[in-house]
Amino acid sequence: MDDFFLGCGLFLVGLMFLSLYRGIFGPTVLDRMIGVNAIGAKTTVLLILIGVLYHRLDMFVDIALAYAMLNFIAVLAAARYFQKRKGLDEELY
Amino acid sequence: MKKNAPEQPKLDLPPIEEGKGSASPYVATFIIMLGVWCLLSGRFDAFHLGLGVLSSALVSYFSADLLFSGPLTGRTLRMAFGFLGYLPWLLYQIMLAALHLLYLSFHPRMLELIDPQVIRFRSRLKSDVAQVTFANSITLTPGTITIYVNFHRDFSVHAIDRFSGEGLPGEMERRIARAFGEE
Amino acid sequence: MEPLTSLKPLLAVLVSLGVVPILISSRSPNVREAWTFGAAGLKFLIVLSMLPAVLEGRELVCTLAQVLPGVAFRLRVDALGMLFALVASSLWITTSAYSIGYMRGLKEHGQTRYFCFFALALSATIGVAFSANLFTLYLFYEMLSFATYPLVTHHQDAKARHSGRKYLLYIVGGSIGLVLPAMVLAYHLSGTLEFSGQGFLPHSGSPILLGVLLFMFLFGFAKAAIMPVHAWLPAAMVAPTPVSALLHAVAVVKVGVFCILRVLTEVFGLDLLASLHLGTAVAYVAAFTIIAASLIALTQDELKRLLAFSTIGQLSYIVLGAALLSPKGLMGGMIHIAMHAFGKITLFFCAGAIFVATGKKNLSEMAGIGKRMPVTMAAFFIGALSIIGIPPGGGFLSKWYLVLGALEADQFPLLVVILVSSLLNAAYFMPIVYRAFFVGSRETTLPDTVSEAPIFCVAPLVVTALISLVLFFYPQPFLDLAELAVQTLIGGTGK
Amino acid sequence: MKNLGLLIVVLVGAVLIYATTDFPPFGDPESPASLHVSPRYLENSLEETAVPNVVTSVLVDYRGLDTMFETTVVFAAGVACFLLLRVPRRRTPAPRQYRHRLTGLTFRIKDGGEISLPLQEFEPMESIWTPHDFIIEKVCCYLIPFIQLFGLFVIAHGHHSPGGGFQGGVILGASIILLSLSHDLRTALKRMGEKTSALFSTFGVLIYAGTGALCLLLGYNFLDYQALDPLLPGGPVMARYHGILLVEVGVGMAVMGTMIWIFRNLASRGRHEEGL
Amino acid sequence: MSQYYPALLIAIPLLAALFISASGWLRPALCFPLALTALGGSLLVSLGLLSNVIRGIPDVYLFGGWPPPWGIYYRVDHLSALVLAVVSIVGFVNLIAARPAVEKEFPEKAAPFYTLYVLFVTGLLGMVITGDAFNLYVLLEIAAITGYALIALGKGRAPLSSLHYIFMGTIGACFYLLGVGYLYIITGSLNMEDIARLLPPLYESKVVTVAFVILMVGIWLKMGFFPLHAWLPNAYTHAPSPVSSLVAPLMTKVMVYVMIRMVLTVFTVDYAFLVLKLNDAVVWLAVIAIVAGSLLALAEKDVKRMLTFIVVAEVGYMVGGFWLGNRAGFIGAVLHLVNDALMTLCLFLAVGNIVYAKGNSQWDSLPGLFRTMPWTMGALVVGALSIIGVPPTCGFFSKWYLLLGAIQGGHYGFLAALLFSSLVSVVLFFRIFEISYFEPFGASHGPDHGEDGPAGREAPLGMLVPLWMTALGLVLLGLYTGEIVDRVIRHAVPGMML
Amino acid sequence: MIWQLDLLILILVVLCGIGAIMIRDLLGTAILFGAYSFMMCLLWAIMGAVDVAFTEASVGAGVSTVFFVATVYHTTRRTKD
Amino acid sequence: MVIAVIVVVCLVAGLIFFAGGTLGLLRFPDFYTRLHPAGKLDTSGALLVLLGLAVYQLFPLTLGSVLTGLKLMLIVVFIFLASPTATHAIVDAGFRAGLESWKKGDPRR
Amino acid sequence: MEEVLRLVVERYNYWIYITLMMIGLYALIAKNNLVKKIVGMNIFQTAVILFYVSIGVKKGATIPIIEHNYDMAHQAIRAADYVNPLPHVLMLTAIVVSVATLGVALAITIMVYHRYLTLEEDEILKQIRES
Repeated sequence: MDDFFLGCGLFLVGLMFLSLYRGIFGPTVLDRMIGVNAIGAKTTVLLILIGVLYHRLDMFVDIALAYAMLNFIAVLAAARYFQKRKGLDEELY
Repeated sequence: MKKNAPEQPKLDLPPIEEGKGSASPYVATFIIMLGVWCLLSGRFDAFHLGLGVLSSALVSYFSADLLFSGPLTGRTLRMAFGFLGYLPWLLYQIMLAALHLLYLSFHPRMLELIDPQVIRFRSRLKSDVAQVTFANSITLTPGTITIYVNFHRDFSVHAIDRFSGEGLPGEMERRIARAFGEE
Repeated sequence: MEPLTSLKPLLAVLVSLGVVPILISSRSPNVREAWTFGAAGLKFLIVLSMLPAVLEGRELVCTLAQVLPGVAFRLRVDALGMLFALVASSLWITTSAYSIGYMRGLKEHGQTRYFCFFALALSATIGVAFSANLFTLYLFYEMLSFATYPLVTHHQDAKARHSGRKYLLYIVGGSIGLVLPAMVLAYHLSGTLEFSGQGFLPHSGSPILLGVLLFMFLFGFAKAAIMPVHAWLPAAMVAPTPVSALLHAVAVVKVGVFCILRVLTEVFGLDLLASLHLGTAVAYVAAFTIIAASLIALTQDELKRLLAFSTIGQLSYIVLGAALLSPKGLMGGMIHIAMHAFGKITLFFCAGAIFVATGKKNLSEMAGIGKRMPVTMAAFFIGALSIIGIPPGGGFLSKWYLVLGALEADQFPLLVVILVSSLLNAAYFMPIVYRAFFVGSRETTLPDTVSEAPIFCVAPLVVTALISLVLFFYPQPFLDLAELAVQTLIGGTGK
Repeated sequence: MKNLGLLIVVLVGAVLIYATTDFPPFGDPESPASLHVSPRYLENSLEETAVPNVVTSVLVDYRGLDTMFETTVVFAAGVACFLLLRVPRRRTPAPRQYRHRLTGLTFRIKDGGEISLPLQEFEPMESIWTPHDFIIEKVCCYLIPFIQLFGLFVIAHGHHSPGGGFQGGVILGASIILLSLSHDLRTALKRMGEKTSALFSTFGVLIYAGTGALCLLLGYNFLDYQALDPLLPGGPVMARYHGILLVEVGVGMAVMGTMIWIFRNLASRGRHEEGL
Repeated sequence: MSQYYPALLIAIPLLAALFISASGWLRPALCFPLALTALGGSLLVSLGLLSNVIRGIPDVYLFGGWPPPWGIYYRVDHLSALVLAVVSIVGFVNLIAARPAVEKEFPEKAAPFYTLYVLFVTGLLGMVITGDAFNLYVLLEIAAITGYALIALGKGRAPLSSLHYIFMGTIGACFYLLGVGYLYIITGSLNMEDIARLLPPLYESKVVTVAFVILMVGIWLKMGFFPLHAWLPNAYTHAPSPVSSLVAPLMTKVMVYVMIRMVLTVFTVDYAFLVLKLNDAVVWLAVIAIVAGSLLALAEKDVKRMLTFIVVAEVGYMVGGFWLGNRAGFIGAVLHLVNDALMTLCLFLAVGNIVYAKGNSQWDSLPGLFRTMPWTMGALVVGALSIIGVPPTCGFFSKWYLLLGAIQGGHYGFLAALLFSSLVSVVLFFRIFEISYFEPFGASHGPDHGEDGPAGREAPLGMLVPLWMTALGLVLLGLYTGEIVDRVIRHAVPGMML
Repeated sequence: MIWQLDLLILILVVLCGIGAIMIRDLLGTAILFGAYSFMMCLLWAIMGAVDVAFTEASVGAGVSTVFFVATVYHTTRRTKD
Repeated sequence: MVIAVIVVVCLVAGLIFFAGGTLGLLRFPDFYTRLHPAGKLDTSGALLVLLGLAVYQLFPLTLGSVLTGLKLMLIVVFIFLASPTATHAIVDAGFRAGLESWKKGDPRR
Repeated sequence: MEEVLRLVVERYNYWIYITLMMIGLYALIAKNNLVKKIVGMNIFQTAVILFYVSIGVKKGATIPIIEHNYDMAHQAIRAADYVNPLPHVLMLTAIVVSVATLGVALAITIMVYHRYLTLEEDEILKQIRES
């Protein structure tokens, strides 16, 4: 079973690579935000998977929980940037 | 620090401190928090439970008014149950629409299928909670994203194709209205 | 004889140092000058009170702090130091009096500062005289350098700034760039800096190193104005005359020479110098300076510059005397410290008095001045006699010993140098005196209103001129001291 | 600069890589680092402090001094941001503002002042303008209490699971930051004033250092929680356990207060008006 | 009581800093007295430690009661006690002098200022006394962060300079941390003496060599050793004057101490001087540092900025002196550490007074200062003499030992550099004195010409008293050099160098 | 330690790092720096350093990215490199 | 065994959702359309994976494992609360920033 | 060759940490924008943390939270079963320090920006030179 989970984890990491493409090359900042947000979602799951692989899930679940809660804040802050400074498209993307 | 801040223009913020004066939000928050604490903690000796009580009390002292913006009534409880009843349908919808989106993103000629558009409509939901639930449900069901909601409850929704946007407001709004007792 | 432990040397140093805060705080000029006088007198008395013990052949020692292993901050009074201190402290009194007359006469600014730094400079001079080791010597030497800077640049104008720079460049550059490493080297070689009669440098050191060391000291103590490093001295003549007087007759230059004497006799030791033939080398450097300085002096028109070059030459006599490494030569050098001091200070006082009275600096403008200021010019004559070394002047004695020393050391070329330079001295002094007195009244460019300078100016120069004379007839204390010093150096084989 | 940077980077990298070859292999259980000091912590932590999370026991007890200073570093950073950015509040009425279209700079014009720049490059701005987005506000209202509870949970359970004062403190601070992001800085300031957060951060460190000093007063060494035995139930080992908790609470308070403090000063550039 | 000194040394200022911060919100008037009490207390404690050490009572303090390799412990020996005393004296004296400037420049921010001030001193004290390599890093960061903030408080270019300082300082601190990590990976210990015990069999390992190099580079970055000094002049120049007179004397000196501590205690002298044989190279680096520092100082037209370059040169003195690897050099380096802290304090305090009165320390504002601010300039002269190395002041003695060490070690390049820098210092300072002495109206003779002179007043007494305390301290320190060397430094000389 | 994941994530970390300093937009830099800290968090978790992972998670997600965005908000997004 | 099958099915389904989300993120033509898969397929995927893992770790069935399972569900709840809000915030930001929407027939951006 | 390969493979973590550190260092030295430099600084710090955490790893060990029965009756604990906790402790401190540094650095960046209205170092220096 562990090998399966490991495979899942590796698959997720592979998906993270793809998301990172958006993160780095996304034409606008907002695309980058989406990419990073997607990475964040996968990170949460991956943390749990690592916990399962370590057979100490009860210890990792807290981290994932914290992550799920806090990941939101960064995105919100970045979004606030645009909400408050409308018309920023005149700036360089 | 000096106390006299400059004159501020009045803001149309929703009043936050309505819950003050009534003890029920505090109690309810305390109970919910204690429940969550037990879930989180998993240790039920006196020491940790004591800490839990302390923490829950602290949280309810600090932010009960965030959780409940008014005094608790029977309606609040009914709304909670209504919401729970609404969830399975929502999950079903999410899965259904997710499959649709999945189909879209794996489709080789995806560009021909999608047709992004913005749908605007006015909701008949009254309470904030209901509107938030509605907005988030729209966002969660793939294919549609709530762009913004203004004071007049005008929803702007971005739909990825015609199919996703068809059902709005439709059944979802009705179910939410029923769940929150606004029918 | 074991040394006496006594606080007197320290006191002698501290008297003028201690008077500085009082000077700064007092507002009234009279109080200030009274304190200056008091301190000068007190200092002289303290120095004098140590004289009997020193004459008995004892040394007074005062250790203040052990600053480095083998090196203490220590004061010691021996015969040579006593000689120098006596000269310096006695001249402080007269110079103070003269300063008052001069400064008030010219209404100079910053008199408080002037007197403060004057006191500091004297303190440092006595410190140099009484220092028991190279470190203490260096300490006071540096203190003197920095204390005299504001005196040299007293006028605070562009010229003063220029000569101040030159002064510092030579003096401080020499002391930090040459003396300091030389000191460290010496310490490295011997592990101590304490003066001793036989010198403390080990004889086993490499001759080249020791030679380099010697010349580092020689040119490092740039105050002695040995020829390549003499240029600061004429430049420093921009200072007010009392300063020049003290600087060039007593404090600064004598300190330099005194330091070199100490280094030659008590750092290297006569034996070491003799064995390495370093003495001769030094002597020839000094001889060159003597001749060259006298020749330059012949061409000068400004009185003070002439005196400056004369000083350069005279100082090298002292170095020469020591470098002869013979007892008589040493004695001659030591006595010359005193003789030249009194003679030269008289000359400077005269120059200052003339400036106060007439505002003239150049020789060409002084024709006939002897008739207007007879006392001053008479004193000038006596001073000049002393410097040249003609009998009624005290300078004769020192030159006599120098000549004897040169003979003793079988250095005929040096003998010739001494004699020739005496002739040159006469050649540049005598015309001045001649033109002052024996010139027709129509050649005089001086206005008729000119008369003697204020009493505060004239009295000191008269006193110093008289002392110069007296020293010829009664040079006993200085002779005794020098003899004692030479005895301790040579070990009683002096006579 | 670029070439110089590359050169330095290559040089330093080469030196570091050169040393790598002598490292024990990655993950080697026999490496010196695993054999010398740390085994004692692992083997004795439970006995000596009753804390199964060895990281916590080492962090707060065995190497408690480091942690005290670490908290002080955070505190110092808070004070530093305050010192550098905080602007004392002005009494003048709210100024008009213009924003430069190209650079996004905001110009503030005092009352009665005139703008003499070409106006088409500027657009007027309200001095406080926050988009009212009640979806975000509402959701954050529901989230924040849970985040706070979770933060407290993390502080309290640092002994048994990962976490502890620092993490909990950051989470608590983040909850307030979330509040000021979702609503407005003023709303958050009403809930927790500047003075409160500053005092939180001060007293948090004070709890830590004070516990240490208390141990000193009780006759033991600084930060030797065993000294708290007479004050706390359960014997010397449990005294350590509880002492650790006490200190963790202090750390949590300090970190929470400081994070909020720093955020506010950064987000509003020391003006505490509108915020991010 | 005396066994608690090491803990008290840290606890008093730390707690006080917290109280200051709190009182800033509650009772602002209490801030300065609290800070004064705290630093006074730690001054007393550090003097107590010094006297303990002199009397031969070794002080080891176990924090949390855990024995050394596991817990953190503080160790006081002769070297650290001496540096502790210096740090706390400088901190204390400068605090007194800081008050008028603080009240003039940023009165409303006094509380955070004093908090950071006291924390800075705490960090430095801790760095000196700690016996744990990692603990040192944390304390280093305390000192660094407070330092960054304090420096950034200045006017003009200060924030940018501070930012550069942050970058460089962080690289330095990270290199230090990395070096400690390299030691840890190979020994498994963080305690300095424990590492020293474990290291000898590992001397051949490349890891140790690289750890040493990284550590040294990190520490040199922090102290501003010549090629890595670029951040230093700007940061110290643009900082507010009470800050530059705090940071400039202490930060570099303490980092020199850390270097000495690392070499002595962790790597041991044998390794540093016999196995690695880096000493010649480092001394030549120091020579370059001294010469370059002096020459760069010549180009400046601002007294404060000039002083910062002198600091760069002085760092070269200490590093070079230590790496000479002989007894005299070691004593010289340590002695110079002590002396230079006070010298720089004196000079920066004097410049602080000038800035207080004139607004800046450019050469334009100097003329006439000897008349308007005689006391300040007097102290400046004393400090300058000490930097130049004129005997009764302490600067001479450390220079003496350094010269002696250079001669004994046969490093004539270092000797020449020392003399060169002394001569350059003469030029540097006498240029200043000339400008401030030769007033623009010097030609006029008269009893007094005070009316038409440039306006200016002497700095307040609160700034003059500490300044003169320092200036007199320079002389006293010079006279007591023998005592210090004999009682303290001599015992710190490692056996190999004897 | 799970070395397969470890290695992959390490590569991701490096990519994130390079990306963060190469992007010509400071807001993007801030956001990518957030992603960088996610990766770091994962890395610590994989190596068994749960506490460090927890700290990195809370700090990276909750605080440091927000600080960056706040700074960029008050300064500018423009950058030349 | 049944459990294993459930777990595997859940995980695989979740991973497919994730894959679809990422693929969509890469393939969709503009910012608004990209949000759809990224914001929500990931949410569903997370739901499924976490559900599977929660089921997996329920055995052996103890109080601790039940609580851990519930915690996992709590994570899901948070994701379901936060993720749409975040999506909403981003799309709002995009609208306010004035980002042009992709129209049918435009080239991909 | 095989030897070299083994050297690399056995220590890949350390190689990556060096890579990361060099990225940070390069950004710190060569980048022109202050915020970029700060990011580089943080990457640099994280690299050190990565190095430390890598030290602590043991093959086949679990996280350093001791599994024990709740009644405290535990059997002897084998240190080899658990990851080395000490580097984690140190790195917790280091992370906190880096956050604190980050805060101060950003605060100063804001100050710099509002003084010069740009974040590009060369532009700032140009302004300083011109004034």
